[in-house]
Amino acid sequence: MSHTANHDPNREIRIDVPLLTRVEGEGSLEFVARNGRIESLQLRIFEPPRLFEKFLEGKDYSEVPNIAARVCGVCPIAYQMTSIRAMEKVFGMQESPWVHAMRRVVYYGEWLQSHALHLNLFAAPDFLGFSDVIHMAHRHPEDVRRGMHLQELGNDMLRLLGGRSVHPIGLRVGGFFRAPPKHEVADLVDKLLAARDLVREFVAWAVGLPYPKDEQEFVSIAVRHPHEYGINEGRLASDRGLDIDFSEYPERFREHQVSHSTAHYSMLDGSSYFLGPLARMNLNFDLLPAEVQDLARELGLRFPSHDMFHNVAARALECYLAVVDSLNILQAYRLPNRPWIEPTPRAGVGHHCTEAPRGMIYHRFELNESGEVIAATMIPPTSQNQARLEQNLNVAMERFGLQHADEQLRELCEKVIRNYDPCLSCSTHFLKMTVHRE
Amino acid sequence: MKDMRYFPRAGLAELIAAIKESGYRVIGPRVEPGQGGLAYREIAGVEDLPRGLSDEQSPARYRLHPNGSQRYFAWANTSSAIKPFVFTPREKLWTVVRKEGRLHFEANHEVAKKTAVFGVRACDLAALALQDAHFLRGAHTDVFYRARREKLLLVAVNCSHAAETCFCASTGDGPEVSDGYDLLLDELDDGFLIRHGSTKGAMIMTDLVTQEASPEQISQACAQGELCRERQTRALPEASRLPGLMQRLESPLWDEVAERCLACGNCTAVCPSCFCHREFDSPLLNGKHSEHWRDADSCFSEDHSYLVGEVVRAHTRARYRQWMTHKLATWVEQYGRTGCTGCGRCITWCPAGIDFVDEANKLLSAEEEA
Amino acid sequence: MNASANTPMPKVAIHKFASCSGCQLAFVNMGTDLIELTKLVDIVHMAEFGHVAPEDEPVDVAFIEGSITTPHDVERLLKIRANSRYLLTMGACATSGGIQALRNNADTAEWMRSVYAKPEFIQSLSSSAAIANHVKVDFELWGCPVSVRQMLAAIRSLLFGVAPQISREKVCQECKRRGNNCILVTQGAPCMGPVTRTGCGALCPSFGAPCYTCYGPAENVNAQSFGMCLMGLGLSPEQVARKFASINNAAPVFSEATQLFSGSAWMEE
Amino acid sequence: MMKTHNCYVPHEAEIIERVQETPDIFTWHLRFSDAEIAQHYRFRHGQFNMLYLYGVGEVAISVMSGDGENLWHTVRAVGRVTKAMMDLPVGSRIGVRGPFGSYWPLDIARGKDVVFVTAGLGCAPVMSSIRYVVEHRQDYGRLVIMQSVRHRHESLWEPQYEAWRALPNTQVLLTASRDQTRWPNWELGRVSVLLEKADYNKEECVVMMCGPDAMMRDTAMTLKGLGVTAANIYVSLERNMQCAVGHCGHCQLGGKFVCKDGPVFPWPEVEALMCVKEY
Ligand SMILES: Cc1cc2nc3c(=O)[nH]c(=O)nc-3n(C[C@H](O)[C@H](O)[C@H](O)COP(=O)(O)OP(=O)(O)OC[C@H]3O[C@@H](n4cnc5c(N)ncnc54)[C@H](O)[C@@H]3O)c2cc1C
Ligand code: SF4
Ligand code: SF4
Ligand code: SF4
Repeated sequence: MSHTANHDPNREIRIDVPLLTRVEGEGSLEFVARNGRIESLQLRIFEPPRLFEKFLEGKDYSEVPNIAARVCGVCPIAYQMTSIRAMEKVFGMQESPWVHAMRRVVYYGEWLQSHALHLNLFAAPDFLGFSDVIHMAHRHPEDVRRGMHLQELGNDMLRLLGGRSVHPIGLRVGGFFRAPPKHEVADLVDKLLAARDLVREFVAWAVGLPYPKDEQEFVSIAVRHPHEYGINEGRLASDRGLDIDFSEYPERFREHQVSHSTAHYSMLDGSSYFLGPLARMNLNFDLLPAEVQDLARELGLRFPSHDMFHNVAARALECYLAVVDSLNILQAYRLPNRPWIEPTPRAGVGHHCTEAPRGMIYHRFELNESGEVIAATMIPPTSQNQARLEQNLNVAMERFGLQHADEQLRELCEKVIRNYDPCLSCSTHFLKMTVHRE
Repeated sequence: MKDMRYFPRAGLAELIAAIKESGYRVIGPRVEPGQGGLAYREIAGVEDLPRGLSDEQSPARYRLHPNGSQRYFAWANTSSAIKPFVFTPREKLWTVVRKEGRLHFEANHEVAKKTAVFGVRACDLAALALQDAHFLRGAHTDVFYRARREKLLLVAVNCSHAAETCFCASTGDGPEVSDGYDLLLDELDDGFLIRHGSTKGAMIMTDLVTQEASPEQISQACAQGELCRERQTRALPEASRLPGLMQRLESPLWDEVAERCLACGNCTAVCPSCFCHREFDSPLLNGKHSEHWRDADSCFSEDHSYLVGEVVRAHTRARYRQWMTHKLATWVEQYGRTGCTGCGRCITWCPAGIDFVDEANKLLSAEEEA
Repeated sequence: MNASANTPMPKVAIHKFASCSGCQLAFVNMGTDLIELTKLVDIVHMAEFGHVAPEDEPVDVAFIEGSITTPHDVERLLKIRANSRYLLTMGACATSGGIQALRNNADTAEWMRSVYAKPEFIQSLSSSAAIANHVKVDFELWGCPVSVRQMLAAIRSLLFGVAPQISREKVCQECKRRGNNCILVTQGAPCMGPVTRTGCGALCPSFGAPCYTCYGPAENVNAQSFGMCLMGLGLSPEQVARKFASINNAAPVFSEATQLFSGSAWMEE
Repeated sequence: MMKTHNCYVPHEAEIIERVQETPDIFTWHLRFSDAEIAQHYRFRHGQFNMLYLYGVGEVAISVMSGDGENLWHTVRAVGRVTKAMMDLPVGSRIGVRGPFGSYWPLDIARGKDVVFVTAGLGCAPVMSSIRYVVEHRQDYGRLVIMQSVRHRHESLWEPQYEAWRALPNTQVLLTASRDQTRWPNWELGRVSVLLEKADYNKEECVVMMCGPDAMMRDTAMTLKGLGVTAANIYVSLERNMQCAVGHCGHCQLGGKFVCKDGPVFPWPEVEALMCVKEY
């Protein structure tokens, strides 16, 4: 970023971004600075609440996955799988190894689709100086095509097990409706093999993007599993020693609402925390397949890292993980006797966390003895990240300096926000930025 | 009967292998994972056939149960007949390319695959003959149908088990296969009787190790067929009474059945003789060429009788009436016999469990009382 | 809406109201067709894409995702309608009010209190309404999410200057074309195919999963008889009512069916 | 059809002339691009072609007149395909398959009185036969032409009718069912008003009729009452048509396929079913 810093930093600054673009969902940003100090900086998520938690009440457990998916078209697997696992826990069900493995594959599909889309369509134009991907495609057609190809590969993985990429229909409490026939798996394996080099190029490209440095203090939180990169099973861990069962989430994490937004803010023991690809890398790098760790080293990436923009590299590296690990799983594919276990409903409470593309998501389900929902809580990653994101913006803006032109301040804000890949549909919300210079 | 030969059960694998060696893909009855029931699907060999399974069918219900035997064909019928292998439910008819304002039409030249269908029933062969009459024998020939029809090898198996929904005896189309096959089998406790009905079939039989069938074996086969006939509890009214339906076009019974009918068209889709289809264009996004396709259609859908601004058969009553009177009465005018061969599929696969035979009987007896 | 070399490309806008963004994502997920599409039309508004034209910029085609839930939504929508030649709804939320219309019959204030600790921050209408409840809709694309194939076909038709062709037949028809065995018959699965509109390619039953009406009601639906069929499979009237009260719960045919089977109303008929 | 050919695939034809008859009715003058096809094309009065609009679909349209090199069709723009067809400029190419179906009994009618009854655009399918009878006036008896429209301004061929009115032994009767003003030479009301005025030999005539189902049904009944033999009444029917060769099943009326057994039927063949609602 080359900037001419010739404005009076003590001027009144008001910046409004009434409709943030290239993020999922809709929201705004409002920024006010006076006498060289930031007075307020607020991300607003305006989308009205859709009240999912409420209208899940009274629904049968078998209806939950299809309804929960509709919270967010961008990460439906996260909603489906987290609710399914929470309810399976109520019913005292264990995942079969086949189901566990296939759930990872379908989740990898969602990661790959979402990460490739984010990097290609949302983030890269920021760093390369384009207003959008179409303009970028004129100058960098191969890069854009590669990103789209990987996005499509993610969709193929989603389709194999879920039937379609948005609101998949293949998942059910107990497992999957259908075990993919061998020939379909073989076709996907071929595609994954063919994409191996492409995704390595993609990681190198993403790592090489000219993004700013943004060192921050923060706590990383992610699902950690003893034997595999945490996605859909394990415990909640932080880099400050947190190590709890998912069921302890409500005791440690608290949500509160603030007046400028319909979103809920989440705090761990009273302070903000960070979720997402970088948090996962910070906690689970050692559990990545050797191949993925090697690539990171080759590219000079080191985790843990507190440079916020390493989120970009982490996201890209997870794309490679998705391809490599799905291959490991699918090359050993066997048809199961049955792709699901029949649930036997009983009353109780179940908690579960999984890693959505944007970070950890928590669900709590309370069911009655016939398996109907009494109460549901779903806490998406974006709202958990919101407090951290606002702090991040504050620090980044101050460091950058208010002597910069409004336009440059706004650009930086947007970059910082996009770096979280916020999903405002998820938090049931979108952003509009208003920056006030007074 | 003089050409009847016998081979032990193990010979079935050889028969399938011989057919495959002659270049056919083999379609046979298979248990459809996830969907239940038997369906005609490509099979690799005998291991894919439903050994020791029998079907239980009744209105809106189809279940498979183990029967404790080693037989492969101890069931009445599969969800579809031969129809999808000749009259494909969705296919491209032609493509048109637009270049400098000119239109270049090109018929679809997809080469039909040699296809052997294994386990074909008498009712399905009779229905195939009906479709042949429709698609091949008029002033215009459906070349797409013909290409596939010519590549078909039909391995029929005489029924030994009737489902509760079967009524081919009353339509005169079964349970014994009389013609239209290339090879015909009877499954016995320990093996099969086989005979050929065409030179294609005879050629394949030459590769097979067989023995002369014994009179006991032949009579066992006949007895199975007889049993099958006796077990059929349903019967359509006699053919001579069926035109009477056309005198009942205003019967209140049509309203009564329309209250239950979902107009989902499952009956027409599974019926082995139904032939309706519609055409549509599917242009490329960039508009540079367009494909012209056809889809199997149903007289239960609104497009079927659509005319600018109106639907001739707007109500289910009229749609059900069209289905039944066409099948049982007006078909005779078109092809010299009814369009129903007694397979019972429309009864089994109707989600509302509407019983075609029962409705026809009700309508006709109401007529006689009237 | 014909485009040729010397006329400017038709302008297309994609606007979002209350929704999960899934239809837009399905759109962004169409792969290289998206690049092809940008050669045929000018996408002037699609926030996710980075394009934000003002709502009063005239466009040829506006696709609307999402349902109308606030007074501000209504204002925006009127502006969009006034400046669009064709307005198409995209998906269940826009076409029938979506899953969130489930709150229409509930006590919203009470719901707000329970989900959001401080409801005074939230400005919301008490219902989630289909676009057609507020403005004229030229063509409806159902589905949750919308079928991109249908959407592209609609755009292609408009480019040819003809009305998009939108079939209202039942999912069963497509299910049979795919050669599926009916899972309602083989497994007693409460598949909603016989009342649901085609468009998805009979996706669920092809996976052995019962259809749950995400493409909305088909033409000529016999909800009463079908509800009785479901009861024959062992569902209680309340469960039948819930089957209709799904993704397209506010579509009139489905909301009437929900009423019919709620409580004991179904027996009186 | 013309030569041995896949009956589903259209042939290219060019629009060499177009006439806008009314705001929503236009006439095309077409020519097959392939000279051989043009040469072999023969149609009989009452038959129809399937006209294909690129990327959109096919519609059944009666052949008005001409031959393979000069084919005339008159189309009313009512829906998806036909409205877009109206926008096609001269020089555009379309697809044509045909001719299909049965034809008017112009041979049987020879030496007899000929009566044409049409309503709405229903005149298109009979127009070519009226012209034929006019051209071979000496071969036929009295000529009676009855046409009913909703409003006089919708009447397409009024000048043409006026010319025919002047022919010997010819009666032209026109009516507007929804107009308020009574124009000279025009009646007010439906076809039934005209039937009372028509003058022809009820025993020795052939009636050719085209229009909405209800009009044809009522007219046929009235004619029978007037003493016209049912077998001498012919109607041209309209049903949804996809393939036009008797395969797709959409146009069935009982055992009849309207595309190949019709569209022209002797009334007794269809009477029973035409009288059943929604059949
Ligand atoms: C034998 C015959 C002769 C005809 N002759 C003429 C004529 O000379 N001039 C004229 O203007 N019209 C004629 N028609 C009517 C003409 O076919 C319809 O007006 C036309 O199909 C409407 O198509 P659309 O796509 O514009 O309308 P839409 O309402 O959009 O119809 C959609 C589709 O439904 C089918 N369809 C709708 N209405 C009819 C119909 N009445 N008949 C057959 N298929 C239909 C077609 O496939 C059509 O493309 C004739 C119809 C028949 C059957
Ligand atoms: S009408 Fe029914 S019983 Fe008869 S052949 Fe068709 S599906 Fe089978
Ligand atoms: S499985 Fe569902 S969609 Fe398919 S035929 Fe049966 S009821 Fe219809
Ligand atoms: S089968 Fe039903 S629920 Fe499933 S995708 Fe299709 S319409 Fe939606």
